[in-house]
Amino acid sequence: MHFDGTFSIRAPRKDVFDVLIDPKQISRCMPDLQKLDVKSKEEFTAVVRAGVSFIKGDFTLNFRLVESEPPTHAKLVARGSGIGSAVDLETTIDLSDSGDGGTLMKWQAEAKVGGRIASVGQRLLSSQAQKIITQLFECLRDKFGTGS
Amino acid sequence: MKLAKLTQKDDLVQIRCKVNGDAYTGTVEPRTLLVYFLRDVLNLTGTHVGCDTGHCGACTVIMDGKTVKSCMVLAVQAEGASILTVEGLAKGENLHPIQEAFWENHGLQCGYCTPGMLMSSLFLLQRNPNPTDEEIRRGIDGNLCRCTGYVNIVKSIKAAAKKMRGVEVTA
Amino acid sequence: MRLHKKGLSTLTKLVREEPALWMGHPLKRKEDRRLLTGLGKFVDDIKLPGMAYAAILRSPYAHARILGIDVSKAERLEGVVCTLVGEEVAKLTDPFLQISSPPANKLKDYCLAVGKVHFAGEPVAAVVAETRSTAEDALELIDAEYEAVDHVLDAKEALKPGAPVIHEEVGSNVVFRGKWDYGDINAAMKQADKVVKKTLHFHRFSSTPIENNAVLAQYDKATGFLNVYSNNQMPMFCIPWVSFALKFPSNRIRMVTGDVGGGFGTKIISYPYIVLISLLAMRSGRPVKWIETRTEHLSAANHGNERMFEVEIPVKNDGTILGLKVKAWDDCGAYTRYEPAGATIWAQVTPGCYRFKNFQMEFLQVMTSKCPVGPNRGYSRMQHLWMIERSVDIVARELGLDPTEVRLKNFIRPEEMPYVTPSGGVYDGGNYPESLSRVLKLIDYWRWRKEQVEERKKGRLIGIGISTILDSGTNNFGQVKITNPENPFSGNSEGARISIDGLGGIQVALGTSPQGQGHETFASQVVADEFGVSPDQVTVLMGFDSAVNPYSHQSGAYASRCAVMGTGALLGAAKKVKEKAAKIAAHVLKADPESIEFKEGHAVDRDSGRKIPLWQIGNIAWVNNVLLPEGMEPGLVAIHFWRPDFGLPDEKWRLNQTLTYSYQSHAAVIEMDPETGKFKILKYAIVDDCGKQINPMIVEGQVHGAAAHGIGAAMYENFEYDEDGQLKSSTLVDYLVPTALEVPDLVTESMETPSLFAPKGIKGVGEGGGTPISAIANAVEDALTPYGVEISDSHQNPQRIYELIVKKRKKM
Amino acid sequence: MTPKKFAYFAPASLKEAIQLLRVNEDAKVLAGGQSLIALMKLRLAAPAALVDITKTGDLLSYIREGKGHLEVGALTTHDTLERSKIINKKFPILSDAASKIGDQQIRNRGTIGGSCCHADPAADLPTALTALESEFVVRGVKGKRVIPQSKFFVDTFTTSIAKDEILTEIQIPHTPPKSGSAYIKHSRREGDFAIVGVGAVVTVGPKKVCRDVRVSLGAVASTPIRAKSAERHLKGKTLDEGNIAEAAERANEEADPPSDMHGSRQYRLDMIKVFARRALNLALSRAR
Repeated sequence: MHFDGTFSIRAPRKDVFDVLIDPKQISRCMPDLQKLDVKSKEEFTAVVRAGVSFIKGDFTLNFRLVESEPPTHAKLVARGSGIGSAVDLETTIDLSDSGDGGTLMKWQAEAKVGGRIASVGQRLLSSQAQKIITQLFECLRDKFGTGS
Repeated sequence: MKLAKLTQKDDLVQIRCKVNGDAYTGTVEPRTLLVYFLRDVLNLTGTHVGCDTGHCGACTVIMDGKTVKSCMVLAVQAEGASILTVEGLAKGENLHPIQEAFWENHGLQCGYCTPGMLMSSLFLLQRNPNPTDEEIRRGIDGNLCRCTGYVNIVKSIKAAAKKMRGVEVTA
Repeated sequence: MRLHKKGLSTLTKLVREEPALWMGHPLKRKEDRRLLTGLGKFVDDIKLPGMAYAAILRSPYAHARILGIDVSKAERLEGVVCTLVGEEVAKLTDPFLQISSPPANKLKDYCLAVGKVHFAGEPVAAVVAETRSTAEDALELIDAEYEAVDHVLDAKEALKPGAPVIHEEVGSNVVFRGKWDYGDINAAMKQADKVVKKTLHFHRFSSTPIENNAVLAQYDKATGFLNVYSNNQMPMFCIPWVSFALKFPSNRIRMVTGDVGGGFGTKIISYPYIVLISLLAMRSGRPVKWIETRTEHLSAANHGNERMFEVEIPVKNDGTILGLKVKAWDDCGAYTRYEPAGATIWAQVTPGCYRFKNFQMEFLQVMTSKCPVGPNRGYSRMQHLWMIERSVDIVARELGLDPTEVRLKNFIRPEEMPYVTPSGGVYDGGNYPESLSRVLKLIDYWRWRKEQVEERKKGRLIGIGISTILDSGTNNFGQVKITNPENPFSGNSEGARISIDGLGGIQVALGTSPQGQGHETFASQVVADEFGVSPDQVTVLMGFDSAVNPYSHQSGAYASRCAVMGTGALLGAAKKVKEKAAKIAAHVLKADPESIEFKEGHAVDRDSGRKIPLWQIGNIAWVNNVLLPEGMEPGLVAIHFWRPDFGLPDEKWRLNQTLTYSYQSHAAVIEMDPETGKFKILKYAIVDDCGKQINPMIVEGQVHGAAAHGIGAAMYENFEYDEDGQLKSSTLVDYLVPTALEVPDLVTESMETPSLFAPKGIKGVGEGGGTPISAIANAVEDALTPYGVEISDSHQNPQRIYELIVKKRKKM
Repeated sequence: MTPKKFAYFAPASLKEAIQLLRVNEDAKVLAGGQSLIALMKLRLAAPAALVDITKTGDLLSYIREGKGHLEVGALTTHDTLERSKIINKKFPILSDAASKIGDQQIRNRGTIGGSCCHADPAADLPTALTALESEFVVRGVKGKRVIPQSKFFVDTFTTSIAKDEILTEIQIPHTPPKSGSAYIKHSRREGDFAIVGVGAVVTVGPKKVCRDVRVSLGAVASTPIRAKSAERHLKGKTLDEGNIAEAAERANEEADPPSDMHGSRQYRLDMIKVFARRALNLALSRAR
C-alpha cells in the first residue's frame, strides 16, 4: 500500500528536520503510544495501540533511521508485529524551502501488512492504514501550526 | 446498587441448560463456544465444526426453538436454554421423518454437514410445513454442503415435508 | 430410478448378460444411519486418554528469512506442554521425498519452515497445550522475527532472469519443462484455412470439504507404534513420506481413518501435518490432536493448479479442427508436495473427446510465493479440458458456426472405440455425439437459441453454453515417470479381504479409504451378488486401518478409482473364497465343486439341487474342522490384490494413463445483467456416462456434487492474492462457497456404455472434469455476443465481465 | 478457533448493565453476537469483558407504534423484522434489508441493535435505517437520550454511543401517505456483505411529483451515507423513468468507496448508479 502527501509548514527546514528525526517527537504522533524505548539516535522501539474501533491491539514496531541528509531528506523504516500480523513500514520525507521562509514537506509511505489482519480484514485494511498514516503526518504538521 | 458478581478473566461460570430433554449443569470458561461445550463436555459429537466465521452451518443446533450456529454462541449464552442437537432427533430406533427422507433420497454423502442440515430442515418445516423449492433453498442458505450440490437435499426436505404432513410418499 | 433406466443405451442392453441382483440397484446407503444420527466417527470425535491439542503459528510473509523464533514466553504459559520450531525439525527429521527430477528434487521441504518462509500461511512453529484455547493463546506469545525478501506471484514473472528464487537449492523456479509432440502440428498449420489464437487463464480454487484436515497422533512407547488417526485420502501412499521424514520404521506406523468429511483430492497432501503432529506426540509423550481451522485450510492446505495457456488451433472453414498447439505455464505455488504429477496428469485426456491427431504442448511448471497446489477434484485434467472446450467454442465463434456443430464434426465416433489417442490413451468406449444430443434435448437447446434471438431484441441477454468432457479414472502411476523416470511407482493396485466366519457372517475389508462415496454400500452390493446373499448380510469395515485392512501403497480414494479398483479386488477375493467354499460344500454334498453355485445364502449343487447353508460351510472351515476335506487348510478368508493391465510410457511419453474414460455433456442457460456483470443460471442439464453403474443413486449424487464444484469455481470461488502475497480470500467471508441459493437444480440423465476393460464394465465417476467451468464460460461469452466480448478466464467475476462490457461499449 | 479470555457478566437489569460498562475497562455489550463473536474467534477483537444484555429481563424485543414513529426494540432479531407484518407493510425497505442479512441462523440470532452498534459500513440495516432518518434511543447513567441518524454513525465500526450507554430502541418516523421504500444490494451471493447497498424512500405528490426522496448508500464510505445530490435532483420533479435515471447518475457523488476483491472503487462507483436507479424504481412502485 502506498500513501503520500505534501504539507506546507511555517517553520524553517532545519527545525522541521530535527523534529522528524527525533524519536520522542515522532512517537507522540503515533496512535495511542504505550511504550517508547530509544536505543540510539537512529533506532527506537515503540509499542502503539492501533486498530479500528474495538478491533485493535498492541503493535511493537522497531524503527530505524536508515537515511538522513539534514535538512532535506530522511528515510525511516519500521518492522514489527501485532494481532498475529506483521507490519513493514517505509517512510521517506523530503523537505524543501517553500519560499516564504517555511518548509514544503513531501512524504511517502509504503506499508505492508501480512498475516491475520491482511488475510481476514482485506475489506478495511487499506482505508484504515491510510487513516492511521495520514493522521500521523497531519499530527507532525500540526506541531508547527498549519501552513497555507 | 449491587452489581452482578464481578468476575475475572480466569473465572469459570456455571451454566444450566437442557440438551435433548436432559438437564445439564456445569462450569465453563466464559469463552467456551457452545459447540465445544456440546462436543467436549457433553460428548455430543454429532454437531460439527467446519469454519471459523459462522458460514458453514455444520454446527447448527436448535436453541429455544430457533436454529443457531453453535460456534457463534457462547456456552454461557445458553444459560437456561433448551437445546436440540442431531442426537435428539430420532426416538430410540425410530428415525425422525427428516432423517428417513435424507436416507431415502441420498441427501447426504460424507455426512459432515448433515447434522446441521437436518436441524435447519427441521426448523424450516416446523415453520413452513409445505415449502416450495425456493423456500427450501432459502431455509438452508446457512448450511454449506460440498458433496451433494444440494439437489438431493432439496428433494429430501420435500419428501420429509410430505411425511410430516402425513402424506404417503410414493417412490 | 427412472432417469437411470431411461439412460440405458441399446449397446448396454445387448451386453447385459447375467441377471445381477444388487448391482445396478439404487440401494440405500449403509453408512447413512450413523451419519444421520450424529454417530459418525470423524477424527475430531476421537478422544484418547491424556490427549493434548496442537496449534500452529504461520508465516505472515510471502517470502522472508526467519531471523529468530522465541518460544520462551509461550512455554511459560500455564497449560502449555511443549513447543517446536523449524530449526528443531531440521535436526529431528529429513526433508520430504520429492518426486520431481533434478534439479527441482533438491528442494528441501519440512513440516515447519526452516530458515526461510516461502508463502504466507506456511507453518513456522507449533505449540501443544492442555486445551485448544490455551494452545491458541500460546501462539500469541511466540515472538517470530523475519526479514522480508522479494516474492513472486506470477508464473511467467517467476521465470524471468533476476526473479526471486523461491528455493535457492533448486537454482530456479522451474519444476518441470516438457514437450509433448504428436502428429505433425506444422503440417496442420499449413493445411489450415485459419489458425485461431488465444491466451487463456485458469484460476486458483479448491474443493474445500466441510471437514478440514485433522490429525491425531499417538506414540505408544510400550509397543513402539506410531498410531495416526487422520482424514488423509491416501493414508498408505503417504507412508513413505512420513516414514522417511521421521526416520521411523514403516512397519510400526499405523494409519487409521474413519468417517471423512469430504476430500475431493485436497486431503492427499496432508503428510506434512501428519509428520508435525507425530513429532509433537513423540516430544510430549501425549496423544496430540490438531484440527485445522478453515482459515488455515484456505490459506495453506492446498489450492488447485493455476495455469496459463497460449493456444493456437489450425482449423478448416467447415469447423474441422486439425490440431492443437499449446504453451502452458502451471503455477504450483511454493512447494512441490504432489507435483510435478499435475504436469503430466492432464495428458490422460490429451485431445479431449476430439479426433485431431496433431498435438503439441510445451508445458512448464513453475513455483511462486503462493500456497502449494495439490490434487483437487478433476486434478490437472480440468484445466486442460477447460482450455480445449473454451477453444472449441472460440473456433465456432470465429468461423460463425454453432458450437454443437463444431463438436459433432470433431468428436471421436462410437464405432472408433476403443480409440487410441495420439498420446497413447485408450478410450474404453462411449458415444459422445449421443451424449451431446441428449443434453441438447434435455435443456431444449434449439428452443433457447430461438428465444435468445427474441429476447435480445428486448434487451435481455441469454447465453447458452455446452461442454463435453472426459472424466478419466483409475490412474496409471506410470505417468509420473514422465517427469522423473526414477520414480518407483507405476500401475495401480488395490486390496480386499473377504471372510465368512464360523457363524456364516460375511465380512469385507477394503483398502479404499472413503470420504463419502459410499464404499460400504457398493462393496456390499458387489459381494452380495457374488455370494447370492442380501447386502444386509455383508458387513464392510468402515474407514481404513492399516493394522486391519488389506492395502497396497496405492490404496485410497482418489482419481475416481474406488469403484473400479475396489470391485476388481473384491471379485478376486470372492473368487478365492468361493472356490474354497465350493470345495467344502462339494465335499459335504458329495458333489462336483464345479457344479456348486451360491444362491440365497446357500451353496447349491446345480446337478442334484441339494444345498448347504453358508453358515455351515463357515462352521466347518473354522470350528468343525474335522469335517474339512483331507489336506485342506482351515479358515475361509481370502485377500486379493488386483491390478489393471497398465504399461510404462514410451520414448514419446505415449501411455494409457488411466483405465476408464467416463464422460459428461453439460449444458447451461444463463441470463446476464450487462449493467452489473452478474448473471444467473436459468437451467442446467447434464448427461453422464460412467459405464455400468453399481449404485445409480450414488452415481447421480457424484454427478451433482462434481457439477456444484464446477459451478462454484466458475462463478464464486477464487483464491486471489494481494501485491504483498497475502491471500485475500482466506475465510468463508471472501472465499465464496455456493449455498443452495447459488447452485441451481440440476437436470440429469445417464447413459451406460460399459467399459471395455474394467471389471463388470464399470467406469470411475465423481470428478466431472470441472465441466461447468467451460460450460459457463461458454455461456457467458455467448450471452455477450452483442458486445463481442471474449472470455479468457475460467472465473467469471462480475466486475471483470462488467469491465469487458464497458471496454466494448466505449468502442461501439 | 476460540476467543481470548474475557470476563462475562449477565446483569439482571439494564441499569446494572450500564454500571458494569462504566466500571469495566474495555467492556463490550453482547447482544446476538453474530459479528462480535466471529471477530473474537479470529482474535481480531479481544474485549476484556462482555456484558450480555439479553438476560436483563428488560423488554428490548418489540415492534410497536409510538408517537409519529414506529418503535423497534434493540434486541429485535433480523428474522422477526423480516417476518413482521407491520414492517412489511409500512417499511418494506427494512424487510428487504433484514431478509438479505447472512443466512437463516444469523437472522435468528442477530439483532437490529447489534447491527447498528457494530456499524459495519457494508451492513444492510444501518443503510436502510439511514434512508428512513431513524432515531436511536440510548440509555446511560444519566438516563435516556435520542441520537438522530445523522449523528449516530461516526466511522467504521464506530457510533456516537458512549462507553457506558446502551442502545435500547430505534425509532422510525412514519412516512406520509403515498410513500414507498426499498433496499437492494449488489453482492456476490445473496447473504454476502454488500458490494453496494442502496436504500430509497420516495413520497409521491400530486401529478406524480416527487414530494420527498431519500437515498442511502452502504459499503461505499466509512459509514452509511445519503446521496444528497441525487435527492436534490429528484425533489420536485416528476417521478418518471428519465428523471429517476438522471438522479441515479448523481448518486455516487458523495461516495468514497474502498476496493476489495469483490468490487474495486470504480466498480462500486458505477454500481451505485445502477442500484440507486433500481432502488428508486422499486420504492416508487411501492408508493401507494
